[in-house]
Amino acid sequence: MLLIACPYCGNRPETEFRCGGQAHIARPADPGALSDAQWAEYLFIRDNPRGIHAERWNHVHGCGRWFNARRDTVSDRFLATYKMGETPQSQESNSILSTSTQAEARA
Amino acid sequence: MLEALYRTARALPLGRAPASDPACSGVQITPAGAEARFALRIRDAGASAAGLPLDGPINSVRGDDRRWIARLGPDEWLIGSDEAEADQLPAAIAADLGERAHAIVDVSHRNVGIDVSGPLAAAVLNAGCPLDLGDAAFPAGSATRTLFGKAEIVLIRHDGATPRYRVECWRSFATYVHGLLAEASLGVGETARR
Amino acid sequence: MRRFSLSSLLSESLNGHRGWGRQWRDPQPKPAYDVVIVGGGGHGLATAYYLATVHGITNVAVLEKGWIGGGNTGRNTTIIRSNYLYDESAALYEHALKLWEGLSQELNYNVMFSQRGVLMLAHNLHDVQSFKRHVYANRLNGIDNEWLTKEECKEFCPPIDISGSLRYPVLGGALQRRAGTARHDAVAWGYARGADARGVDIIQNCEVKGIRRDASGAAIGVETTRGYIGAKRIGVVAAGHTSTVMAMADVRMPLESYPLQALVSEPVKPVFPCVVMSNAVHAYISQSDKGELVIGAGTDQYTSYSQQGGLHITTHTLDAICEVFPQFTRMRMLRSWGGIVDVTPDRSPIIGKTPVENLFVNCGWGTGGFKATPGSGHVFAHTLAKGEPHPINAPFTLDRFRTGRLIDEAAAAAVAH
Amino acid sequence: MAQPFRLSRGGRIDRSRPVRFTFNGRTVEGFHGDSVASALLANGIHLVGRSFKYHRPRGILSHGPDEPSALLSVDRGPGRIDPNNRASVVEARDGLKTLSQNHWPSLEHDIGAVNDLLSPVFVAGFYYKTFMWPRKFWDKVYEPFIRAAAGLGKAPSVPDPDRYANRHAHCDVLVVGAGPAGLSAALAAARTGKRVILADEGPEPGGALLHDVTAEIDGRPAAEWLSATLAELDSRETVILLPRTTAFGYYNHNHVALAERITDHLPNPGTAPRERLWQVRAEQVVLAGGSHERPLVFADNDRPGILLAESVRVFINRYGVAPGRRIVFATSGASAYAAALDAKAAGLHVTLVDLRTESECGPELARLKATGAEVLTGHTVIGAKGTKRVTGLIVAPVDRAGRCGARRLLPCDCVGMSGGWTPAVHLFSQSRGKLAYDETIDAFRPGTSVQAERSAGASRGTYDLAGCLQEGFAAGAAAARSEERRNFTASPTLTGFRPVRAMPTDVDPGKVRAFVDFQNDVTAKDITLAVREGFHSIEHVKRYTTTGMATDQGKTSNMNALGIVAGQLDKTLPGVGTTTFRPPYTPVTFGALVGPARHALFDPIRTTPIHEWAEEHGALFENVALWRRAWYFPKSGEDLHEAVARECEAVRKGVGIFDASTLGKIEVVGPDAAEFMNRIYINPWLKLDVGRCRYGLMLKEDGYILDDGVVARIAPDCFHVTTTTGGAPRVLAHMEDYLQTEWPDLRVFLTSTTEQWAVIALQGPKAREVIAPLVDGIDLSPEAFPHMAMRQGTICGVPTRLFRVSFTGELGFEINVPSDHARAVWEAVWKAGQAHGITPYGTETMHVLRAEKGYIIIGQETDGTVTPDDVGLSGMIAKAKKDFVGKRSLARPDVVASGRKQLVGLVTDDPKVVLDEGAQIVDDPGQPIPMRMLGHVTSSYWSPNCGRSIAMALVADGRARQGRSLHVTTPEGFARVTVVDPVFFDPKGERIHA
Repeated sequence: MLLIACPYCGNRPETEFRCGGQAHIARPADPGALSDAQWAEYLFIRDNPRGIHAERWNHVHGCGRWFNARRDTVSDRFLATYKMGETPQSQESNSILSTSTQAEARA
Repeated sequence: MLEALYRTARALPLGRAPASDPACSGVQITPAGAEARFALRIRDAGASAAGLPLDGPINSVRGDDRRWIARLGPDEWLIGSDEAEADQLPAAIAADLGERAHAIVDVSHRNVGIDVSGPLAAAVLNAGCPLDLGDAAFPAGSATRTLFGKAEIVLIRHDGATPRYRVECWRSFATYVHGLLAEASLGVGETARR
Repeated sequence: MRRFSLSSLLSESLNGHRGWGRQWRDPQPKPAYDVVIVGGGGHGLATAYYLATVHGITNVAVLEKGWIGGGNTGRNTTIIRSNYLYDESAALYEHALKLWEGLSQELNYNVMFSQRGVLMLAHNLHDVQSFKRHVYANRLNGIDNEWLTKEECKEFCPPIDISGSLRYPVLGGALQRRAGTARHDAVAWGYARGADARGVDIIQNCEVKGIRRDASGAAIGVETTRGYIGAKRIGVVAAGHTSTVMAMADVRMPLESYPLQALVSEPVKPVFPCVVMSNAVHAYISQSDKGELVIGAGTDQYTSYSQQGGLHITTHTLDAICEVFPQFTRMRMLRSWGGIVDVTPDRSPIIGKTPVENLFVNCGWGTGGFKATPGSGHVFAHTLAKGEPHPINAPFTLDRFRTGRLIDEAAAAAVAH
Repeated sequence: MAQPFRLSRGGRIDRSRPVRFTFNGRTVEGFHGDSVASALLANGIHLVGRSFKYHRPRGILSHGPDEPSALLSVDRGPGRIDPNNRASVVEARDGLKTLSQNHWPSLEHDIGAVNDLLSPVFVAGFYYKTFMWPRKFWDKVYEPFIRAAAGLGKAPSVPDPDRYANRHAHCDVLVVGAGPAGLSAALAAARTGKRVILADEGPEPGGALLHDVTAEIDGRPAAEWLSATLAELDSRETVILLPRTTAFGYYNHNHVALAERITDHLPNPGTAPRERLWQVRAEQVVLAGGSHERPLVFADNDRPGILLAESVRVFINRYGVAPGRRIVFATSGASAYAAALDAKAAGLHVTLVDLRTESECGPELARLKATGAEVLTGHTVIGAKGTKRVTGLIVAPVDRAGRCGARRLLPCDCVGMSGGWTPAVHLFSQSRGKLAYDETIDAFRPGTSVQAERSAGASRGTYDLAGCLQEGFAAGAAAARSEERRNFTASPTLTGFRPVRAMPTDVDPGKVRAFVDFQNDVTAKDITLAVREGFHSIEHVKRYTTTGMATDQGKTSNMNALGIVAGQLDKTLPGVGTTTFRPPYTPVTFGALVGPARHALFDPIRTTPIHEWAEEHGALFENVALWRRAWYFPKSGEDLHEAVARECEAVRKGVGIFDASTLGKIEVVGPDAAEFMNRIYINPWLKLDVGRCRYGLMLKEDGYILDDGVVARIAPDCFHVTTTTGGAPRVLAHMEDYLQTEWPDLRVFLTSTTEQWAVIALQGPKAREVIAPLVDGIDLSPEAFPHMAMRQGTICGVPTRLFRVSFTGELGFEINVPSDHARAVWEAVWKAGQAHGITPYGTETMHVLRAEKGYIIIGQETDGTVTPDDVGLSGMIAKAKKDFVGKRSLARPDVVASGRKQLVGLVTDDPKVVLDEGAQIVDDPGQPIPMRMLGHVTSSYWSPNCGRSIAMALVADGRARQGRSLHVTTPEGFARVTVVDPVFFDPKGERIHA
């Protein structure tokens, strides 16, 4: 069971959380303008990296907040957790943040 | 008047059972009586509303047994009060919050309270609750949503000489939560060291 | 290849078994092959075997970064069945099941395919409806699957508690009698031995680090820890590592890799005659030839390449097992382990072409790939040999995620694979 | 004489407290403090089991959890029988019944031993090579035979009367192992006042100090240090000392699982749980789990009476038991000399055979020789004599090249062997730390830690007492961030050994059976064969030979197996690789892992405020998600169909009452609530008037239906949303996700009110008449309160949100009242309805009534692959909305293509035939298999109101097939049906507006 640092509540056990998959995939502002391939990319294509991964977590049985995390998928070690709209405080943060959710774009 | 009348007739799912210590383990497990509760949601809360502090840290509770407010998240509070206060409280809060967007939802009948107290209360809770309930991590005045076995609860630790906790769960989970508390208290003090 | 038989075994027993040679060679990689298969699990080895036996293509290398069969092939709970709902899935898994039925003889390697029956328990009215839907669909597809009352379930599998005292009482079940289990390692070894005997090079400890492409973008070979190896066609069969390998050719996949856990009990005398799956309580159980109860747990909720999951997954699985089989609480967990399963959005596999010329992929088997091993290898060999999919794997394209022609068994039936 | 092999003095047993238990029916006497193994040995019983494959007689090899052979079935009373208990860790107590396993007809005379004669055939992997012909024989003959032969004990067959407990715990420092290293680590950490948990698998803390009776620490006997240390730990409230507790799993982020065995050693456990699972989240972990001794690999090294050398010492010193009177120690290292010295001191006849030459030995040689014991250095062991008990050891001098000299038979009744030591790195490896091979100790030791963890003492390859104490203290101090440093002095420990794989022998190694894995009957030649057949990775060797796969998980065998493979391949040990250790360290009961989660505590049983009323009125219930819902209310003698027919008619002719409390409810509040609803649902919401309701449908982003439900607008900024019973949690999660992550600018708050409001559905032409006298503040007239409206007022004095909605097609109300008042209101309505023949109905009738009207149920007509158009609801899509969740997916090519399955009604040619739900639909039942299936029946009932069966189905291009005939599978064959519109009753929908 992972130990996850909720940005609002601090370290909490994994069972209080739901993982929401890859982070920073913004819902397109105008889905109707996308080709089928572009829409499929948004819906289904995932990085699935072996290494540093940005992902969404929801502290569903805690404060209820969604937040983002960066985790190494080989060691399962968390490098950072950060609120929606924030940038991670981590050395490894780099190109992966090229896209963001609308929440972050406005933040 | 009618309001007051119907309130007295509330049929609580765990009944109005007296405090019990089914396992003689020194842990009292007591279903709470009829109380009022409100879910308050607001983003830019300010310091207080209707005398209830809104500026406490997340996962803390303020107030006393009669009237308490637990901050469960950045924009979420759970408020408990006597039934007598219930009719005025939402309006008083709303009045203080004014134009700021918020929600106050009556959840008095959604929530069921169970009080758990005694020297081994934390050990009983830790049968299903994965949190660190030690004095440093979860002192009196703490409150949080968490899990108890397969049920979601809100766990509040009150002041007191002996550890005293309030477990709040949704109505239909009360039997399960109460059952698991009772089961956990059975032999909670037994160890392999004898 | 020295043929295995009772007489060869007896004659070797008089000789201290000195006459047995290697079951497969340990060749140096050649500079180039007609087909390079990336991934030496059951699916990859089966692909190589059928390339050689069905299509006569023997200039083939199987590249395995560790030891063959060391991934999900050697980490699964060995359930084999074909009672899938949709025509596409049913055809694929039934194709595999038919191959399983003759596999020991075909490979001259006893893979211990045991048609003990797979019984799926229904615990609520929704399950009943869903299972009947499967039973009827299977009947029209020529696949055996029958509805059992709860009493018939008990008769078929006596350990089941059919009393009403369970949290979710058993209402009945769907039984596929031809389904069962096999010895997972033997499948990899049998295919390896068969492929090797026909000239396929099985190269272990050889990790692919890159996919080389020509000016047109077509794949022409792989960079490995043992040097560059040219290939006319490349088939990626890398299970949980598929996303990583495909990224070497700049192909992004609709895949996520999750830890999947399983466990076994201490061995006991025969007590469990079949496989039981219970979707409502999320568990499946059988007993191995060695006597261990083999129990499948679920995936963790996050992607990971660690082959290690959380304890709560194990405990939840055993909660479920002991709810249906309360007599097993005094049994002991002997060993638990994790695999890495690659899951597609519709939880059906992807078998076929990719946007890169000469690069083919077979992935996305999720938690249910073992049962498909022979069929998967067979149709993927066809795809690699012809450059076009076999009719059975034609629906399992990568493109279905664009068009919306998903094959979502799990959504349709809430059935774990 | 009882206990003939009990030494006259010594041991930590309590000689004043005798215990009696049985072994295969024979009464065995021992003392409090004995293990079953030590008590058996005290009574001279060595033969305790038969091996897995060859049914060879087996005895007790070890004193600890690494025991591979002495596995017993233990009976602790009715329902408390379980197999495969290691005799070495089961504590002897009154009333135990122990039984040996895997033999027939008896332990002494086992027919299965014929396998031993066939052992030349039954080599590693033989079954892969045969049993293939004839093909049918596998299932019928070979496999049942193999299975019957396999397995060890018998599985329990009745439910377990014991309870199991669970405890989540947190600490600053978790110390695993209470030997010298663990104790001193705990001491160092405890002195900081931090929270310490110290767990040890044995019944008594102390580890090796419990049997190292001559050791001294800081100039005093080690026993004094031990009791002083325990007293200090006990004096601290922040320390939890857990004996009989095995740390078995090291998971992510310092989550460590411990199994505490609370009652197995007690004759009268009372109400205490049998075991408790501790799930410890530790800031820091100190691993001090000790080490395991390696057996020597020589011919017939598995004979009863052949033990590990250190175990001989433990039995003598800790239990006061002589495993034999005439003991030969065979070793390649120094530690066995300590055992020999203690055996000698206990008055036993001792000979020691050492593979090492005199020059390789240390001071141990002179010490032992000084006692007068015979020591043969530079000798190998060729083999053992005896079958059910060792009678002698054949030894011979050997030179460094492996050439053996003249054999000599050393008569004996016990052998203590030692092939060196292996650190117990299991938990370190589970923590994902990489192991590092250390040639100086011929073993893998912990390399770099990857979690907040340290190893100390023998588990990291430090075998001398002072070193263990020192390392332990330093690790404990570092873990607790303490500045305290301590130096320990201790009596020297005899350490060091020459690595040996299989012992040199003068016979053909291909012919002898020298066991590596005792339990799985894997011999050195099996491993050699596997390597010859090309299995070179240690994982392949393990899987092909099954070495290390038995219940001891290779604790005694792994290093020997690895060494033999390395030798065969001429590689170093790390060149062959090592296996990754996985939980559990030792087997753990399912019960401990399950804890109290059984029956009503397996999953919560959610019930409504009306549940007891329904029970009192004879309802049968069905499980729907976690809820238990009233299914139907049979009157005496009625079956499901009769009851449902009666309920259905009652609703349409009079009035029915139904508990709809399980419907999910969400209060959507905020200035942007309507905009939010617009984005989440396919329907339009901006113009919905306050006090009006709308049926809403929501999709996942992939375009498939997620959930549905009626929504009422309570205020301009407030919606009362309802969801399906099972869908409530996922709908709330779905809404929160979009609200927080995609549209945080929307000022909207979501609160679950599912359980705040109980819902009493009153349906039927008389519904208004029934409630009219009870309702205050609401004009119930059809004009003032039309269908799909919501009003607030009171009923029986209780505030209500009264919905005029219908899922039956009749005039209907859904009375939302606060849950604690629901039963009172229900009973008032029930009473008021008596005059109108009010009838309670359950979910089955609800299903029939809505099907008569063609209303869909999410999860029945839809299954996660169904779009609004598929179920004929595309008309609900707000055309003006540019976007809503799932809209784009509805335009994908295969979603708009023809041939999709569409919702239709089906009527059977024979109106009495009720189709099976889930039945498949074809055009031509005569076509060959595989048939082309057009769709399936989603709902099917006998409709009393229609006087015939009705069904709903999803059929390819179904709407275009109206009026056409199709064929539907039945248990016997096919039934012919006609495709119709899926509204079977009151097609004009007049009744609902009554």
